[in-house]
Amino acid sequence: MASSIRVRGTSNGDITEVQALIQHPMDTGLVKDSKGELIPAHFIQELKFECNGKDVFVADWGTAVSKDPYVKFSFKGAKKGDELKISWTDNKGGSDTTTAKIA
Amino acid sequence: MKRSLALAMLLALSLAPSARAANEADYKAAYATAEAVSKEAAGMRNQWTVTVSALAAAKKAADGGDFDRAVAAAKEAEALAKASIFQATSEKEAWKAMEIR
Amino acid sequence: MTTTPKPHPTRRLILQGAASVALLGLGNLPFAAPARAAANDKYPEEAFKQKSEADAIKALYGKTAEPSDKVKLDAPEIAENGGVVPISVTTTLDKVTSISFFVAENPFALAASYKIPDGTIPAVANRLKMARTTRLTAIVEADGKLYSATKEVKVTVGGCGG
Amino acid sequence: MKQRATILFGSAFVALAALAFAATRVVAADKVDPVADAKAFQNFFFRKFPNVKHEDFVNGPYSMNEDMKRQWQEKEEFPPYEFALDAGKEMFSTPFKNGKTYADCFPNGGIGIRQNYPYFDTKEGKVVTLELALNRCREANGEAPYSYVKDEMASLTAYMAFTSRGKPMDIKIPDDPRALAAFENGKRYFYTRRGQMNFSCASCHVQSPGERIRAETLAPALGILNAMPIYRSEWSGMGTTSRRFVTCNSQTRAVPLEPQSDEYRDVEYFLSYVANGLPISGPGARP
Repeated sequence: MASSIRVRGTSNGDITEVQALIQHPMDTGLVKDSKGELIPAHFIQELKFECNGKDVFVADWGTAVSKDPYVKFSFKGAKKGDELKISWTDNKGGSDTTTAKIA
Repeated sequence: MKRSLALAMLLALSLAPSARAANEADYKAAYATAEAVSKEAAGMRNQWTVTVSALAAAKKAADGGDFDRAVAAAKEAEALAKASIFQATSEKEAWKAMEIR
Repeated sequence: MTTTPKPHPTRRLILQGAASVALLGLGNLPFAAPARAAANDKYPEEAFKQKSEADAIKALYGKTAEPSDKVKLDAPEIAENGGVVPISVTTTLDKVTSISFFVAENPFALAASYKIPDGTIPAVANRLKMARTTRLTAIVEADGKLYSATKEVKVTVGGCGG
Repeated sequence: MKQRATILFGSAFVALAALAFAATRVVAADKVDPVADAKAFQNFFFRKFPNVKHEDFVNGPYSMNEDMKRQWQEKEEFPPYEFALDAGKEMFSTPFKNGKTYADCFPNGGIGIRQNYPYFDTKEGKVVTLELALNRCREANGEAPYSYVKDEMASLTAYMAFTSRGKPMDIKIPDDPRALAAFENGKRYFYTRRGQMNFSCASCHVQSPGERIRAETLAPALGILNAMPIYRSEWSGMGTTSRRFVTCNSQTRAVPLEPQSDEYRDVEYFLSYVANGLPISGPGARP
């Protein structure tokens, strides 16, 4: 199954810009389905980006983050070819992880 | 101007309130005519969603034994179905007025 | 949000479509106790449970923020859609350790909180959900102090009401 | 009763609308002339919005409103239809149980051909849309057809649209009276008022593109299908042309027809033909 994480890391020598789009329903637990029952809360709580063995960005998310969440940030201290490791865990104990080379 | 006046009169006419409390027979009659007109509207492929929900409301009220409301909802469905038929027939020519030429 | 008077087949199709945006049944909150996988730093669970913005800020940081023009918050005037509102913040402050977003009118004010290790540029872009027209607040923690910026975002449904 | 209020609202609306549009028009002899219709249609929008670049019309509401355009461009950096696109690409190359794939059903293996759909099938004497052709391909290879309004169909059409991005819409009307009749039927559907709101497609997309219906900015009718299928934040999911037609009908309180019924196929034929020359920009992201 293709990973649920799409990530793009591009470096201009000094600063690496990272964009990520993650396939996840991000259900709030407050919304009813067509039969009128509440769809249980199901959302990513923590998303972590690591590079060269160091955390470069950690996101703590609540239920107000959009479905198929997107995030963009930049950091220093990495160069083309370094490996970026991305992992998330959600409130149901689900998780996924992937790696990507910085272009 | 002519066609919308006719439409408004049509709606007012069919909403005349009935005096005594309605019973199941009244409901069945009202529902039957409403359903027939709404089938005609569907046949012209111009049914309105509010007609469908008014018919459903009529049936629901009748199942609950509230025949006054059931007859009212059935009559309303009939009026809405008639309006959608009126719309379909008048639009057969009226659409040309808006065409970009 | 407009409440739909009578659900019926086509309306249910729309309800299902707009389900992720329309936050119905706000009262009962079956907030499933999140099963916390082992994680080294603590997920601010308490803060995410607070309803009001002030309580959430207190639960998350334990101090108050002062508005600062060094925090630049970018969000749309009128949200194209309440379910996907692109929001970003940048700051010229240094020694930034955390950035968080609060949506005042949401059922739970705290939307997202980011830890910024040193070496990471203090800026974030993300897409958040907003229940209705609301005040949006971004808070930056720099050198132990809190700085904030706020913006009003208008949110309403679309369409001519089926 | 609340419902009675809505009827009066409906009939008042009809009266008002009839008054507003009683513009007398000379009804030309009814010879169907698609070329002239397309020219008049395009010129209407080019004159109404002189500073919108012609190819920008395919961006729908974003060609009408700067603030919305900025939100769109931010989304396009990493578009929400990314997953549907990848899923479509994967489905396109996954063989059916009988070993064949979609590529065997379509000219040029289905790559870069979206701009020629819908086309008029002279054997069948009817318009064939891309979504219909995909389901017919599935059925011809012993597979169950997909729903026209759900994600699988949207993913397939998203991938096929993507392979045609930038190519000008190129719809042909063969010299066949039935083709002209289909075009005319599509045009009639486009201008016919329906539903209790008494709106036609033109009421919103010709009379008031750029204006708002609550939070939504209305797209111009010119090139309105060039970005299909679209990821709509409103649906937080993908939408095919069929889903868009069905939901638009319900918005005006008209009961929708079956997806891919003749009227929908013909109106897609009409709208695509009058957009000839404008680039394909699917899959698209919309509010």
